[in-house]
Amino acid sequence: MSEMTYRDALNLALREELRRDPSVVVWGEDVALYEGSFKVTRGLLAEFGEERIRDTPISENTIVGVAIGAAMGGLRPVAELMTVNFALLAMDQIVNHMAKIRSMFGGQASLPLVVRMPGGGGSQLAAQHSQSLESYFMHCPGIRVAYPATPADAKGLLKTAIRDPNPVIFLEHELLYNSKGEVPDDPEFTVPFGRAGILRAGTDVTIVAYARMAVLALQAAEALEKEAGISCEVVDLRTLNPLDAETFVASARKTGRAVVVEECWRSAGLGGDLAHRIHEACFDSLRAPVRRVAGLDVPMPYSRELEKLCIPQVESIAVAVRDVMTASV
Amino acid sequence: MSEMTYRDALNLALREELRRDPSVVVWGEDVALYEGSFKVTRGLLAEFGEERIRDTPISENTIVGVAIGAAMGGLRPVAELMTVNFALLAMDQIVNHMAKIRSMFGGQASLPLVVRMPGGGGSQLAAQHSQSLESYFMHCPGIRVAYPATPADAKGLLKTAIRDPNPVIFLEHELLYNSKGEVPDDPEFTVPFGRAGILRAGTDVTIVAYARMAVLALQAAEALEKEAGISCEVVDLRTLNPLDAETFVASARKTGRAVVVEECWRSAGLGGDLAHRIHEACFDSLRAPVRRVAGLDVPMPYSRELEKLCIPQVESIAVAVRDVMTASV
Amino acid sequence: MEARLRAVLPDHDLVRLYEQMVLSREFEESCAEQYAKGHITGFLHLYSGQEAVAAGATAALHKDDYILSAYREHAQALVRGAEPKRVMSELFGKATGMCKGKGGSMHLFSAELNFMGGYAIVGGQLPIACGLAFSSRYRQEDRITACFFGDGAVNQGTFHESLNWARLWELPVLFICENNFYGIGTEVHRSSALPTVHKRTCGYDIPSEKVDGMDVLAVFKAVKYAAEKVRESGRPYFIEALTYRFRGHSMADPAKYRSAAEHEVWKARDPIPNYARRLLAEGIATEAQLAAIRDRCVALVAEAVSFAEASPWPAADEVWEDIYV
Amino acid sequence: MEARLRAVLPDHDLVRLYEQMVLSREFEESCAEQYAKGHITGFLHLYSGQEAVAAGATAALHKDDYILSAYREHAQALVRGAEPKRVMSELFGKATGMCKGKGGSMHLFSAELNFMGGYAIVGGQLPIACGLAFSSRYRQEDRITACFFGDGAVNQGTFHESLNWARLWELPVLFICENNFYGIGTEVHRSSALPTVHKRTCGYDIPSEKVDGMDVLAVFKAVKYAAEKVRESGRPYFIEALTYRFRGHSMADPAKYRSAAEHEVWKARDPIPNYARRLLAEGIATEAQLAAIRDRCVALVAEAVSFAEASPWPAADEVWEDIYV
Ligand SMILES: Cc1ncc(C[n+]2csc(CCOP(=O)(O)OP(=O)(O)O)c2C)c(N)n1
Ligand SMILES: Cc1ncc(C[n+]2csc(CCOP(=O)(O)OP(=O)(O)O)c2C)c(N)n1
Ligand SMILES: [Mg+2]
Ligand SMILES: [Mg+2]
Repeated sequence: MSEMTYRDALNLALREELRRDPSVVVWGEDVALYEGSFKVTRGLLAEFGEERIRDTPISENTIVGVAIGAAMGGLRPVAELMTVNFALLAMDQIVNHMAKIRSMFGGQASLPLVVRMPGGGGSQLAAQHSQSLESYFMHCPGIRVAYPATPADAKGLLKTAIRDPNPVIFLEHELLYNSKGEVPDDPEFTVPFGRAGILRAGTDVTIVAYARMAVLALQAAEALEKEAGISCEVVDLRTLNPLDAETFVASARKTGRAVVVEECWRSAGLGGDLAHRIHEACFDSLRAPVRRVAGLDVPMPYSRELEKLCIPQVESIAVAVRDVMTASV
Repeated sequence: MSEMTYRDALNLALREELRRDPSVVVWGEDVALYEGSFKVTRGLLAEFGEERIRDTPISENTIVGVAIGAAMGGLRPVAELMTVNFALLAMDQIVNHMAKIRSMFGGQASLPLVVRMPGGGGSQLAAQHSQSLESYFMHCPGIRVAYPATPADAKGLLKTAIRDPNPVIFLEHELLYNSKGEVPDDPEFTVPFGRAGILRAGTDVTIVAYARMAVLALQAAEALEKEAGISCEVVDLRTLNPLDAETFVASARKTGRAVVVEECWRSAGLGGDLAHRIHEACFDSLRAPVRRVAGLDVPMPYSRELEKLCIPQVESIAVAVRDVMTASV
Repeated sequence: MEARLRAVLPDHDLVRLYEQMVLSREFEESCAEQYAKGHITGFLHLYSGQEAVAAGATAALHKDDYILSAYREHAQALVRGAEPKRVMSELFGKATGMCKGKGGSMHLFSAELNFMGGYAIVGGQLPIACGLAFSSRYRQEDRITACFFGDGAVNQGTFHESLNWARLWELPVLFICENNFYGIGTEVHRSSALPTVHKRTCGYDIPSEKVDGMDVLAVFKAVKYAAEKVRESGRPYFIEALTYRFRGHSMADPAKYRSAAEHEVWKARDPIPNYARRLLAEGIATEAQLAAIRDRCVALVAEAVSFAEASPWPAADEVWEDIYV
Repeated sequence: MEARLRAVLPDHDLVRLYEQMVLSREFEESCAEQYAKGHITGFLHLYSGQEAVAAGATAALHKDDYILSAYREHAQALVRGAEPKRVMSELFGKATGMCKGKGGSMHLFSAELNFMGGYAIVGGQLPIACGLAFSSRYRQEDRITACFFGDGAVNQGTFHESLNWARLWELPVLFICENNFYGIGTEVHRSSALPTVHKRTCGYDIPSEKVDGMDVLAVFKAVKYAAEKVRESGRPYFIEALTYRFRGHSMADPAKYRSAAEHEVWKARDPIPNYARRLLAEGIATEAQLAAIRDRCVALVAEAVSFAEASPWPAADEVWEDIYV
């Protein structure tokens, strides 16, 4: 175990996989010489050279398309889109191609590729640079979607993503890059897809979250325990596809109460789907309706005083938990 | 009232608005000389001429972007994307621009534009041409989303969309183009946004649906009444944004049971959101968990024998209704 | 202008080109019938008229070169070696189809034949072709990637991004634009600011040329030359083949936007009878031999239809297969 | 090569160009300070070094011509007439900002000034510019649209689609590429197959030329000529202004990818002192006058900062405003 940041854990995962497998290649805007906009690819060009670590033009749809072709040709590309917002320029290659090629060609092709993208709001980057688009990816069969909350998961999930024979959308939260945690040193350490983590066991209420929202949920849970004696179980989804519904459904069945937290917009967001799964599976055991805490349905305003109202915060999660605790049946 | 098809109703709406307001312009791939891939724009070039009815290159992102600019400049463009599948090439202009411009510029611009797109599955067009992307649009604040089920709504909602000062995504279902119904002749007839329609009153169970799914839900309801004496209330959403939750929530509160039907993929689809709203608002009055009928989470296979398994059918809706009727509390 | 055929290829290969064009034509015309009968559903885009491009270009490539195309790709799969019965069965949506009935007309694929797919999003295959070419270069394979697309695709963002990328990264891609002058009902000069398609490569420093796409030997020679250039230099090359589709865009299109006169001019340039005349004139084949070839192709296609008809539908649980590995 | 200044513009306008460049520079350098203090947050892309492009180009346009730009647009808004205090206040995220604090540094806008916005998606403003130009032509207004973008934007699909579209529909758009040789850390020749940006218009039949973007008069003249061409012909024109940003891409970028030597060469070409020398040499202004201008600009910027500091935050319920009409 070593303590390191989420950023360094991702960097280490890339490095280890590049060392292990010569078919792994990395490209994206400014990932090589500039070492990445968020420095996740620091040192890779120096270690692995220009043929494997490549800068690209600002052509997002083609960044993904070239990775698809290279994967069809037997490589394992790890493409970076500088942020998830620019994935909107690549939806054609992601949704129309990456997610469908295997299936529409009757299983004759496999696409072992990863598309990494930092995302999420909270840094006053305004409407075009603050989006949380995880629901778009989860709402597209044919691709895997991972979104780590901790440095250990960042490393373990990215390694799994690179080794996975399926195309993977790998989301990273910009505000987690500097977060620190213990990370296993073993180069064979991986974190399996489709297995949610229980960040904290509890008995009164289940909080289902992912990525930065899981981190905030944990903070809310700790405060609630201390301040109000409410015992929250915090489930971190880790991957949105495959989705480990069993874990959070079992937890909600046990606690009888649940709060679903998502950073993305509320309307038609993934949180409704999660809430419904709990509702459907725990209909008889739920003691209050599932509560959703979600991003506001607005284009993100720049001003920090407005922005903070638009993204779930520790306090808004705590309010929802208190709410679901007092809702009587 | 005149009987006409959904296609002709749309055509009439365009024609009437083009006549009424010289700032209305229409463009898209093959909408002019070819009169539209689905012939919705038939006769428009002949009546309104080349400056107003224009063919475009196959450049979807720019089709939308040019419409945005023209709307900022004071026109009322009605752009067509040949099918919703190609909207994936235009997500940048739709989500990053059309939905955000007003808000990020502090309300200084308004974008009275409509982007029409036929969509939906069921014609054996395979994975890249059979998508139902309504959840993507509903999950994007800043744009209105309409999706008519009947010829009258097709006309009335399209006219409202063209007159609306906001950007509107206007979805049309390819399999409804030939459906017929009575349509008001009054050129001032419009259908307001944000008001769901009750296609059929009932007392036992509420079915919430939209577009072709509402049509199938109605057929299922009629069969269920006849075959099993089950009385279904069928709510057609008409617009997904604004969403008239009040109407379907009130209906579910009354019936105590609800089925939500969506053509799009199940995971992170809009159906979860609708189901959760019912669940949350009717927690005490629901007699069974809300059931979802949704498209399967698979890229659409071509073969008609497989395709029909992937899209909700009258039978699968009926099964869900029977299911929710027998689920005991 | 016409070179003597024998100067280009041995007799056997010359005759084979004829056979491939005839097979393509027969296959397409049979598809039209099967569509009318309701056996083929969905969109159906036929290649009749353009056969010289697929046949000539494919013959000029190595067997392990990758090929990608759009949705009008039956002939491209056939001349690459796909069995007519497995293509027809795919079009019927049957389990024995080359993609198990999951792809249909627009999505033929054969890993075995290095036929890397038909794509139905205009321009979608171009970046993918670049990626395949990168994988070959990365592994130092002596393999190039040929990417077919239509004149309508040249205004997509992906066209621009891919051409720039291919030249910048020095990728062995041969871009082949089949300019049949229409994207559905829109004529090239109404969609492209510079309607001379191959000249659009000037912005990317990619060499390009145009070729008569109704002349199979001309296509063969041009692609042969271009493919060698790509293979030697490791850089992209661009060919525009001028051609014509004799039918509408798809079965739904009566093609009223084209004049009868225009159609007649192109019909007179039908690549198949014209090539037959040259084979006869130069004594490469006899009337009887050509008739035998036609008969063989007709029989093959009839057999393909019977095979498709007799094949089972995919099993219901196939719906969940082939999505994830 | 240098023409005499007075041959181009009257003294008053020549001095005004100086003032605008100085104001731009002072404003940007003040932003850097305010960012360091945490008053400005988010991304901050400064324009220092490129002032001659915004000032020269804007002076050559009519007041009702539309202007669009990317995210490095403070100076473009200022020279168009935006009040420094309303720009600074926007950067602070305050209610008095020109977009009520909702846009921030990357999204300045003024309907009144026909400044149609700063956009933060590389290449996103190009199609929108075409649409604005269409609206002007449709209403037979004598107005053109000027669209600024960087060298990094030329490889986006929207660049290609927009240039093709503008020429095809004959739209009065003036494309102005500010080539500062880098897109973040990537030098032009590493992202563009044809690094001579203005030559890329060959595929669209759009005339283009390059201009020294460090010389405000050269930019003025080139844009003046181009704008007239666009206005007369109703067709697009393309200008590449060669320039340099003295700072990193954004405040987060130490710009280690550029050599000190390169930086020095460009620093010596700083558009402001060089222009000042010409004004003095040709007797258009005195040292004292220029010093007074600088003082005025410094004061204006200081006032803008005080205004921004003193301004209130937007009210919480603003979060729901300005989304729908
Ligand atoms: C991105 C996208 N936009 C629109 C379409 C609809 N469409 C299908 S084919 C076609 C025309 C393409 O013309 P061209 O590239 O010349 O090919 P051809 O049909 O002539 O072989 C269009 C617009 C599509 N499939 N994909
Ligand atoms: C579509 C998109 N991709 C990537 C980015 C991230 N990004 C912001 S600025 C930039 C470089 C743009 O360079 P250039 O166009 O030359 O403008 P400059 O910054 O030099 O003014 C990049 C890649 C973005 N904002 N939008
Ligand atoms: Mg064509
Ligand atoms: Mg630049």
